[in-house]
Amino acid sequence: MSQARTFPRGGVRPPDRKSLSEDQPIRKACVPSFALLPMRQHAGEPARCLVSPGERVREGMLIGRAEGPGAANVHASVPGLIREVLEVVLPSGARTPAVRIELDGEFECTGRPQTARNWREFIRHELLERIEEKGVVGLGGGQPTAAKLRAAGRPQLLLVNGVESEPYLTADHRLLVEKAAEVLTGAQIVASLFELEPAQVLLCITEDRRQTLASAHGQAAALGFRVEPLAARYPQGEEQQLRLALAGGLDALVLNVGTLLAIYEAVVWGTPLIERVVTVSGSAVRRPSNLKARLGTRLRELVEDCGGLAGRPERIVVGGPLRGFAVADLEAPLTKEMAGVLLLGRGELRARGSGTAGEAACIGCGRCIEACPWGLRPLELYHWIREGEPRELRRLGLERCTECGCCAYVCPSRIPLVRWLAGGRWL
Amino acid sequence: MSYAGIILTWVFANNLVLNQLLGLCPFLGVSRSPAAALRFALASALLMPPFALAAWALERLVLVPLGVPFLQLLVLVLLLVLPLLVLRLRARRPAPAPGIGWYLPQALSSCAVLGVGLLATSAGYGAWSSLVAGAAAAGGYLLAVVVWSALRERLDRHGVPRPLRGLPIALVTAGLMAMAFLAFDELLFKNLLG
Amino acid sequence: MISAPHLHAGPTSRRMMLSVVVCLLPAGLWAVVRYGPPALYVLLASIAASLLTELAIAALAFRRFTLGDGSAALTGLLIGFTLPPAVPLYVPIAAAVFAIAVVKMTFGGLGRNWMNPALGGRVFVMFSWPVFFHASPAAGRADSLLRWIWNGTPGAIGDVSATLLVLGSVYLFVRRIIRWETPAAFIGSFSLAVWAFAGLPHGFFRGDLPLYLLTGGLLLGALYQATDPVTSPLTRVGRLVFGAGCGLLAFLVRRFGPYAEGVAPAVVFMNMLVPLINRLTRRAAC
Amino acid sequence: MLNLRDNPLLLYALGICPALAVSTRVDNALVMGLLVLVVLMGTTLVMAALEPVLPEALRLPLALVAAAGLVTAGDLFLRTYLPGLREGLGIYVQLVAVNCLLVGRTETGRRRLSEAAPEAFGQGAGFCLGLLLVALVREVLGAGTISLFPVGSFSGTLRIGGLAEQPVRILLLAPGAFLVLGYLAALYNRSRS
Repeated sequence: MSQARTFPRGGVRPPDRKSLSEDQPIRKACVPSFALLPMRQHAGEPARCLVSPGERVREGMLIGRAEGPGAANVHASVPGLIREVLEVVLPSGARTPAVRIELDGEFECTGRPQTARNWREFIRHELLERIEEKGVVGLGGGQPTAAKLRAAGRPQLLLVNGVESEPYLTADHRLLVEKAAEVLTGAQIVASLFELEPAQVLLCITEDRRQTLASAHGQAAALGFRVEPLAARYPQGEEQQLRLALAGGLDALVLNVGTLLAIYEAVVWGTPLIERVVTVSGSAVRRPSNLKARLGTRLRELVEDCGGLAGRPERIVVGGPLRGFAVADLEAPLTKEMAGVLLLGRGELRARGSGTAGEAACIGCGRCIEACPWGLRPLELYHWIREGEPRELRRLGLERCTECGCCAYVCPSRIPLVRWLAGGRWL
Repeated sequence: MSYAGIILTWVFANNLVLNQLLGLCPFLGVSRSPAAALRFALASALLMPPFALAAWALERLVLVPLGVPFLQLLVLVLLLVLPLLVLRLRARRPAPAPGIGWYLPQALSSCAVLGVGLLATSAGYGAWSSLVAGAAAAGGYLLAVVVWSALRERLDRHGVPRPLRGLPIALVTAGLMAMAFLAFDELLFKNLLG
Repeated sequence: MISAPHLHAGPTSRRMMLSVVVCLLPAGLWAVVRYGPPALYVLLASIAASLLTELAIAALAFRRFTLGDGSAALTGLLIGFTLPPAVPLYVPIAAAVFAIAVVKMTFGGLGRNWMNPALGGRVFVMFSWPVFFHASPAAGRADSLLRWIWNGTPGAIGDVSATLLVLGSVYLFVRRIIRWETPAAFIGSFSLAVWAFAGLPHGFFRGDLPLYLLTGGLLLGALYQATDPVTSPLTRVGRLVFGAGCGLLAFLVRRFGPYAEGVAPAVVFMNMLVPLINRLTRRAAC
Repeated sequence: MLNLRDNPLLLYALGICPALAVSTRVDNALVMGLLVLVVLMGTTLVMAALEPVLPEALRLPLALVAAAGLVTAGDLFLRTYLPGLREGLGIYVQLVAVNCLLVGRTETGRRRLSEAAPEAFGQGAGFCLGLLLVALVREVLGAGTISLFPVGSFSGTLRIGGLAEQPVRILLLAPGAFLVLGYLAALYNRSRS
């Protein structure tokens, strides 16, 4: 097997702490009594709400039409009565209209025999149409998949991104263990969209998980796909870092494992994106597990599904520990781009015995420069932002920052560099 | 003193800015952009060696034989002023882009250039020594300006407490720079060169 | 608003400062044992003066309490280490006040100064009261290597035991609190210069290396003072150049200057060049 | 009229080239400050007198030559009456001729005599005051003495007990000049805002 490949510079090696939920098979979460579906579960503008309070909706029915760039359709994840349309604040801080559906009536999609369609019959246009209509978005970054595929031009490589380099998160890992066939079929669908040879499709997994993913590995080889082991470094799982590690100049399309599964279900079974696998983990939850839950389920219900809290969590994080958002309560609903719900205990905010402390002055140690995968100088950017000098920020290349968090992760003065650098864009 | 001794002394021990405290106005010109400050320093530096040689020539060949050493200042200032006069009279249209040429008149009037001439003559250097001393002084001046422009970028970036911004922090930084130069005095170079 | 990332690695800057202080304590204790109470008074005076000065300025000028970051205590300790034990108490106090007030707080406090405060204070007193810092004739040949290692020469307090200083620094290297590039280049270039030029009047390549290495505050300067992250370059190449410069200048001042110790002026001079080094090594990766 | 508000020395560091170096003794500073004041006033008078006949291009060159003449005169005066002190000032006396304050004034200062003279006096006096302040701080801390002019029985220098034996000698060197002026300028900024 070829030596593990990786991106050229920077990056950090956080403790992966995936052992908490790595071996837990994907479990179906119980259906919520109330589903709160935000109109904005993607990168772009909120979708236009098509329903009003009092209407009845069927499971999988379209309740929000995508409008404008970066928007995607939103479907009802449970059948029932629209109780109200209200404004909610998402964990990311964005305000968006949302629909509250009270569970009522029988399920039409789940538990009923579905007719599988042979995806090879569809022509390219129909495939894209079907993906877009079913509201499929990238489960990593929330970008509408149909738009991404249309804008991909003529890629020479398709990278199946199973790296998942953020600690705690094991959803993609479990998908590769249990649903490798469906994921790889999704990859075949996308490969057919761009007439790619099987050899041009790469399954990207980290080197240390090659044994546990032996079955997926075998199935990929059977289909003629290549398997590329990558170093377990953060942010290897990000699109650009994968291209830097593997593409070597070729034009590569990167798709997350969860997204490919959604594509498969949308194209073959016609089911809209109303469910996703989410990792509920951390020392403050009694039984960390990977739940296949309905979108709109409250985080509180997800945690109760995992045996409830085991002591007061120090911090609740939605998404990964390095890029996720801290939330004050568990009222937020599950949305398309949430990969994890982490209830972190006292000791978990530190990696390997480093102290937690308030923000101190920058001592110019240069660790953030070594950690930055883009070769930027976070401390110089930080100082110029504090002094308010946009001209210097352009000269130093602030626009190349992808807010991966490596600089803030290694900063001994615990300066929230990501917040400062993100703020710097508005100068 | 050997030429090497002169060079080391005039670049480090008697650094024009940080030891003799000459040419401070342009050096501390905090309002200037770094590029303008560097060009101005280069203009001054280019003038120093010829001016030092001219000062020596005037002293040895004109003033002393004529027995009017006290006219040295007037003659040197006239020497400074002539090119200034020519430039000003000939400059019909407004000054071109601020290249080195544009800075020449202002450089002429800075006490760094006149200072070098006076220092060279008062130190009793010969013709070649004056030229070398002028060049070394120019080198020391440029060294100080280049190091100072990098330091100032760091000060601007880090943000200095409110009342110290601008001139005060420039002076304090120059003070600490001068302190760093203190250890490299003439005694050290005399021992070094044996 | 608590922002990502929610996970951090490596020691905090406060813990780093305190670790350096702890690593210096053995050498400090041994110096007090070796030189008796005068050394203790000097150390206490410089630490107390540093803490009080920072407390006063932080409270009056910045309305903040900044003693928690441990940098004032470290500066006080380092100042004490560079001074001879029998020096009158106004010297450590003046050095500490200058170091904290002028070199550090004037520029805005921890992280904003461009010169190492302890060495700035040391150079300040060195040129204000040179009589205490002239090379004493007693610093003759190093007769037995063992004696140097354990009880040092009548130089500065910090020179008392090279072994304790080096042992202390091992922990700091392992925890990556200090980087190897600067000390390696510093000691390397210094030893090279000593070996080649130290015996100059009698001829090349006859330098007395052990004497120069174990006295004159070299180890203290190279391991604990030149490695101050605030005032050393950001990139590896920069730190190597910085260390080499420190080594050469330290040798120059030590061998040809009238002073017993050349490390402080050398490192202070190189601190002045650090922003220039950072600008020239902008391309370098780390 | 006589505005001491914006002190040229402390605010824009104008004209500190010759002054800072000699501000190690109070008497030096006094003499240098007065010399600059005299030269400034003299040059202003000359320039104002020749104002109507003077083409624009000749203003700066003529101002410099006039200043050089005045400085040479002042130099001869000092050599005869205060030879010891003059020796201490070294080449910095001649440098007053190209003093940045002077150059700055001829480029930007007001032209008519009624306005130029008071402005020149104001700036000269401000400069002199600033210089005296710097010299006082440097000499007291740096040498532990205050040296003035010997008058009758008064020997000319006041010794300050404690400091005189072990003064902070670095303040007499170049770093001291920068640091003292720097902190005075900071205090000045603070008092103005």
